[in-house]
Amino acid sequence: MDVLPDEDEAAIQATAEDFLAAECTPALVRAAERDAARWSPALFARIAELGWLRLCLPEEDGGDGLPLTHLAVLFDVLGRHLAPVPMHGTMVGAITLARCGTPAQRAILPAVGRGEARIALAIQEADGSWSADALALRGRREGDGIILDGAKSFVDGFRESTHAIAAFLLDGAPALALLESDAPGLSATDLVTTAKDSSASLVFDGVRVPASRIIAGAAPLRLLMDLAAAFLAAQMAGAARRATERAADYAKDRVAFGQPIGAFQAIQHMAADMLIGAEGAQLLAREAIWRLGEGLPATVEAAQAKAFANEKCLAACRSAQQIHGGIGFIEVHDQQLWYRRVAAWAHRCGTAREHRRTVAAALLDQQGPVRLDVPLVAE
Amino acid sequence: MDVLPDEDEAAIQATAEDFLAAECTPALVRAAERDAARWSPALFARIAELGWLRLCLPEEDGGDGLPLTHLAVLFDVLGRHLAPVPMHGTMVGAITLARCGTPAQRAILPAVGRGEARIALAIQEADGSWSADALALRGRREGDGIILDGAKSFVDGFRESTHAIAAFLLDGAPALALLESDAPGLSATDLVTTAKDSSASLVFDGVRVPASRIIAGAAPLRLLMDLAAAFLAAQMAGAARRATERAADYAKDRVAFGQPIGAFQAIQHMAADMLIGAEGAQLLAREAIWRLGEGLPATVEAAQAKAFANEKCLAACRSAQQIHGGIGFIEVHDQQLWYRRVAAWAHRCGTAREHRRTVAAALLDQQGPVRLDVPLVAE
Amino acid sequence: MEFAFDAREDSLRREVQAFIAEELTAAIREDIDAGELGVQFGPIATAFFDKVRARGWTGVSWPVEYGGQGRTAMDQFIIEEEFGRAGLRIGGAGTGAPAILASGTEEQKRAFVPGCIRGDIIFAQGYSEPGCGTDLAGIQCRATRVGDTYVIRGQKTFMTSAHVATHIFLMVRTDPASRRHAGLSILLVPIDAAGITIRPLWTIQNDPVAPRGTTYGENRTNEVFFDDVVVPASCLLGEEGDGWNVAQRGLSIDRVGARRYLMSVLRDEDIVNWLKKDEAPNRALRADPVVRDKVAELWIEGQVCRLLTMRSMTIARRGGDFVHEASAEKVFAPEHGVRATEAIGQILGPHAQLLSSSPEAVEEGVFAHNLLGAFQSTINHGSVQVMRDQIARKGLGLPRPGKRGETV
Amino acid sequence: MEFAFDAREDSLRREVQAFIAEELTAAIREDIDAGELGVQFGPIATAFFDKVRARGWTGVSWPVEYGGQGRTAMDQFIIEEEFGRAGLRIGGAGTGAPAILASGTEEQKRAFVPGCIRGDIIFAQGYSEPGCGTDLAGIQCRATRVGDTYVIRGQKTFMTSAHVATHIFLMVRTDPASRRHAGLSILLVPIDAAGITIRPLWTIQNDPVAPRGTTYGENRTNEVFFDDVVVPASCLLGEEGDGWNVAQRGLSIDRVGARRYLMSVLRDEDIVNWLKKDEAPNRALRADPVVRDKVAELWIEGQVCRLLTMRSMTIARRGGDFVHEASAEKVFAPEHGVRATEAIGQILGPHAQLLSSSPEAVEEGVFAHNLLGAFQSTINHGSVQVMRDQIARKGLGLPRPGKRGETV
Repeated sequence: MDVLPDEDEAAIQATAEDFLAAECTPALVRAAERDAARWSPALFARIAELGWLRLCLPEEDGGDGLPLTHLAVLFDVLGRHLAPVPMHGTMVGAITLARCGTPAQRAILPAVGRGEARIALAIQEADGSWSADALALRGRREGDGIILDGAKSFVDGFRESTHAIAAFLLDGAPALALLESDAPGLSATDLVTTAKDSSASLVFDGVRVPASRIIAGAAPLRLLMDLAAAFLAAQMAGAARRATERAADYAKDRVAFGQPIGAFQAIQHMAADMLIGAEGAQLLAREAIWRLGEGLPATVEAAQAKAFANEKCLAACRSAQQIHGGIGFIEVHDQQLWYRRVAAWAHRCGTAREHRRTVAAALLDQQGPVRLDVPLVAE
Repeated sequence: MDVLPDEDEAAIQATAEDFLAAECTPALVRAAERDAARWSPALFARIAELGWLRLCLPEEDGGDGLPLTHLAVLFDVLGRHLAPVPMHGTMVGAITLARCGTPAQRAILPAVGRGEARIALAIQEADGSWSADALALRGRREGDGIILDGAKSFVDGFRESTHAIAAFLLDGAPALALLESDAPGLSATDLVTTAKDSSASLVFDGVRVPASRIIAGAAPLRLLMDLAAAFLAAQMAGAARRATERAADYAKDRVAFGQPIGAFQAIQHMAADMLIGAEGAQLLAREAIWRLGEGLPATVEAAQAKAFANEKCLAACRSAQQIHGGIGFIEVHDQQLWYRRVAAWAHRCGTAREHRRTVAAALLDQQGPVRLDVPLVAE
Repeated sequence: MEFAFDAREDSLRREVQAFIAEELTAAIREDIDAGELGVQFGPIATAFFDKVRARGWTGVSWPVEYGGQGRTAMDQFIIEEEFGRAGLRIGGAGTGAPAILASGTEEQKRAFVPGCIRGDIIFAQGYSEPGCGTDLAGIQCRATRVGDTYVIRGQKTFMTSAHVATHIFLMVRTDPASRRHAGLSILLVPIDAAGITIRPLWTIQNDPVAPRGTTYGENRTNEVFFDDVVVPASCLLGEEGDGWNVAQRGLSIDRVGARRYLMSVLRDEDIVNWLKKDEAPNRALRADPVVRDKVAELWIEGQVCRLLTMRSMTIARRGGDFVHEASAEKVFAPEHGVRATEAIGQILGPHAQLLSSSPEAVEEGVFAHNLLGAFQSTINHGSVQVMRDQIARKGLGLPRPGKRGETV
Repeated sequence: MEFAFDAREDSLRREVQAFIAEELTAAIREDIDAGELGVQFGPIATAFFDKVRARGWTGVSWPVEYGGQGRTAMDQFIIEEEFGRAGLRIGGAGTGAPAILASGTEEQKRAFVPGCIRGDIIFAQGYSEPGCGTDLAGIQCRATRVGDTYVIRGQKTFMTSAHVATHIFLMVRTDPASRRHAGLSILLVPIDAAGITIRPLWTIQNDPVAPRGTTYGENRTNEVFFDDVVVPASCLLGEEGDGWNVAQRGLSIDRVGARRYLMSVLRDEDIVNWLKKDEAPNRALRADPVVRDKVAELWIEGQVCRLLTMRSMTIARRGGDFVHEASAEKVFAPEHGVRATEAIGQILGPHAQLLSSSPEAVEEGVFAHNLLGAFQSTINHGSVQVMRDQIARKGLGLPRPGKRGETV
């Protein structure tokens, strides 16, 4: 039992922190927001050069084969610096393919490792539910493949992606389809979110997917959703931690009533709670990611992490705004960048209510007593 | 619109405060706890002499006919001093009889006004639900009356009562029965609660109730439950407010780290939240009681008051314990008297969850838009 | 106790509601929305506001001799609430007029108050500076008496309506040797005085612009620079050096009243009314007991906000002084607004992030924009931290901190 | 990162579980429950604890040369957790031995540590005084050096195990001219020294007595009076005047570890396991989505408690120093315990008030007794207020308050 980064993980974390602190400045984040594409291809190219994308891909797919915990620390640092790159969907998709894909489907992975292939996740639909039970998009079999007619929504990073993985119903059961982003019949409408990153609604108008691009079964979708929730929770924890540190720094300088506001116990205690919230989310996310990396069931752990992060990381970022006072509301001040992004992330990949429903089912609908240190397995 | 006590109400409040501050000391409260009967007949006799019991009873029933808001302030003061007297059940029962009873049933009221008749409420059953839908006790018609066989639980103040009002099902619909506490076939088992006041489970073994003692229909039970929740919320608000004042007084004297602990911002802010919680509960309870006094629907308002009081008044009393540090845990120190009682009251007459269910139904299951200042009517 | 409006007040409310329903046409709305902050707009809206004034619904509680109606504070609350619910601001808060009525000379009252009521005079509030917000006693903007004039030099920030105002209610330091609250004064400064520069500060509600009714939805505020601005000494409000007290009389009105109340509770109503819509996702959420429980919890807190506001109105009506009551309202209501906003986000899920210009946005994005702005109401006009200090000290008599010793 | 115990640790846990299942008979339990605080009991329980010691499950992480096992802190955690779940306290926290190991002379280590492990020596903690609890630097209990002895005069309070202890781990002021943390010393005082008077302080858990496993369920603590108590100077632990630092080394173990963790989270498991019972009211509550949502929320917080504890264990295992991590655990876990207790109350309704001796009590009244006691864990061994101060200062580098100016 060791819940802190080991030497390798710590080294990756330190490198990533140094790199992003230098390269992924608030100015770069702002530039990405203003850009039509709403991301930074240049930063992503540098990240690809650094090898982050292949770090946890299998060696046989051109990766370094490192444990998934390396991505846990990377998403933390990416969250700290609000990196405007499509790491989340790309890594979630790639790891799902690496685990569940056929060799042909895995053929995309070397390109992922080089940053050439980027994946967006099309899971949710218009009602916003984060649940395999809410899938309405249906695939109709036609020849050696299926035809998708319908819609997806809240597809983050679609504009910068080369591929999308869409969840749909095939013969009444969940399945995933690996699509090219420019597949004929697929069209996108941009959404405008508090994060001002790219997010889209998709319309599928007779989109044809060959059978070789289909991954059938509930398990791959489950894995995809668990990875998505856990990685996003890790990213939120990093952002919340950084927002907390920035607020503390501000509170050391800003003077009111004759002393730095950070010397007031009310501010100190608020800051302490912010820190605990960010750290709690980080630990929960890391445990979920560790379990995913070990191939252990992690649906409950991912749900725990995202439910906690949604509420506590948003609260930490909001308190950081409060500590900043009026300037937190002003566009030219940087602090709001953290708040706006976490305000979006807290609503993606499942609400606290949805994730707690998953936890409750695992707790209450199975036989036998529970113990906090004995992992629950979702039905 | 005037949400503060008027001249008459304020006069009653001041008189009651003076009286109970002098007479209802922590020593008296402790003595009542140690007594087998767990109440103070002497204090109750004084209260009867002062006329509090007849204050809001109709003039034709030997009362003073004052608006019910006078009881709102009285329950506040009774809560402040944790008066170990059966005012709650007696007043709830008496006002229900005054509103819904036949002249024969109302014949008990002059004795109530004199303190000679005391009423306990037998509403809840073994499952602890606070809901007319949970009634399981059934009345069987026999001759000119009914026979009750079954059980009630959480009957507060039964030992010191002369009468009980029991809710039961008659031909599938709710009804109330006015019983003598020593009715043949009725037996009681004492419960031991954190409040260390009197509470009991009752067994009805062929208890015969004449038809003249039955009040049929859902509305009288509804009124009874609304009064019970609202009066108890008022009492909790008073207790929480007093616990807050006591904690503040302690914090002014107790020195740590070179200053009174009440000078620390952390304590000050905790105290501020305690005060707001107590005041919010007080306002909600008073609105509900005012509406009950005006004969307006008040089920939603009573539910609001009790739901809020359950959480916020308990939190205020618990924070008062925290401010008192170690001595809050010691029996001979008085502060714990407030905590133990409110810890019981927060679980009587409906949980926050149950009351919010009532509010939610009124909000969401009816046609038309809502406005905060337009009262909702429960179905 | 009397937890109801009287018949006259009910009738006033119905009258205002009927007026708004009949008179506030789409064209007028468009005209108002095209303006700024509900004060700058075209001829159609001007005609509408003339009608509002003709009904005596501006300056409601102000004295008749200065163009007001001499009616009750509750009448004013009712009128402001109904217009506020329609997305319009009608006189009262933030105008400077209450402070002028409290501390001004007869000449000042006549010069400003009727104009405030007519809408010819609009005050921007000149308190905050880059170095002081919550702690206004740190003000450095200087005014030097030179003969019959004051010469002003310094900088203000977060002056929200500066770009539409005619005057600034300006807090300055007139005694350079003074510290803290002493030596401050209030000047009523014409916005077009030479040497005043106004620069926009765009807020996070600017792109896209927040929809009407968003709590703290202002898309613009301003920095204002004073470069040896000369104003006549007659601009002084109250005594020189007594600016702190002069301002308090004007500020308190921003901590209570209809606008602050609505700011904190409108989302409670919005989410319920949205859930009641007869559409599939709304129906599904409406049936979820967890959503129902949370909405009821918010509703109950909203009722506490309403009752705390009514308590402040009661105290004002009785002519009493606030002890801690206005501060209690200014803690509970803004923090409730934040809690409601975040809880609603977890009900709406990904829709909660969609801003006003987005496809699929719920209710024009008002919940998402509220998420961006709600925290501001825990800061402005006295932070919840300072308010809690006041509650503890005034409401419970806790001592001011002295020199603290070691705490660990 | 490795979020799992290793095979050896898993096997140790299974071994302890099997031992408890086999050996801890009803008769032994009765004998233990008839004793006091898990340390005073009859011959049957003594034989049981002899077997526990024979397995090497006491003094697990302490050095072999002083009777310990020289094993890892994690082994100790596992053993303490399993015994703790069975309602038994096994060595470790609160014994004084860690501080003696850290600061004692060779002679003191040999004199006390093996006895602590065998259970022959039981320390009561002599910190709090009527005038100082959270702020221990205010200690006034005086020890005066007279030749080769100390003469102790003063009073201590909340000395929970004084009535079963053999010794007191006593913090005294040895330099009467000193203030605050300076001039304090630790003495290891035999409880039977002449001039010591122990008076019980009965707690709110005393009537009726809290069931086993109640968080902060002690029914008795003590006041202890020192009336010119003479002890040899060799009772001094560490340097004279360095008592603050000597004590810190011993206190920190009470802020983390299995006991503190279990204290905060057992109710999370209890409520789930109670809801899973196949009885009608349990079934109905278990099916209520609002109850389910709340229970899941508590469970997730419980997981955070567990992970914060595992983080502290990780730091300890790696031999690192705590920055703010132990304080973070000591804020989140106790406050979670309070939140859980109060949330469970609103699930159970009127059953939540029924104490251990009551008919119809749920789970022997453990939830109700927990309600009476849980707040204590936010106070003892460093209040959550002081812990938050430390998190802010050490974890985030925020400054100590100086002399504060006016705040309003």
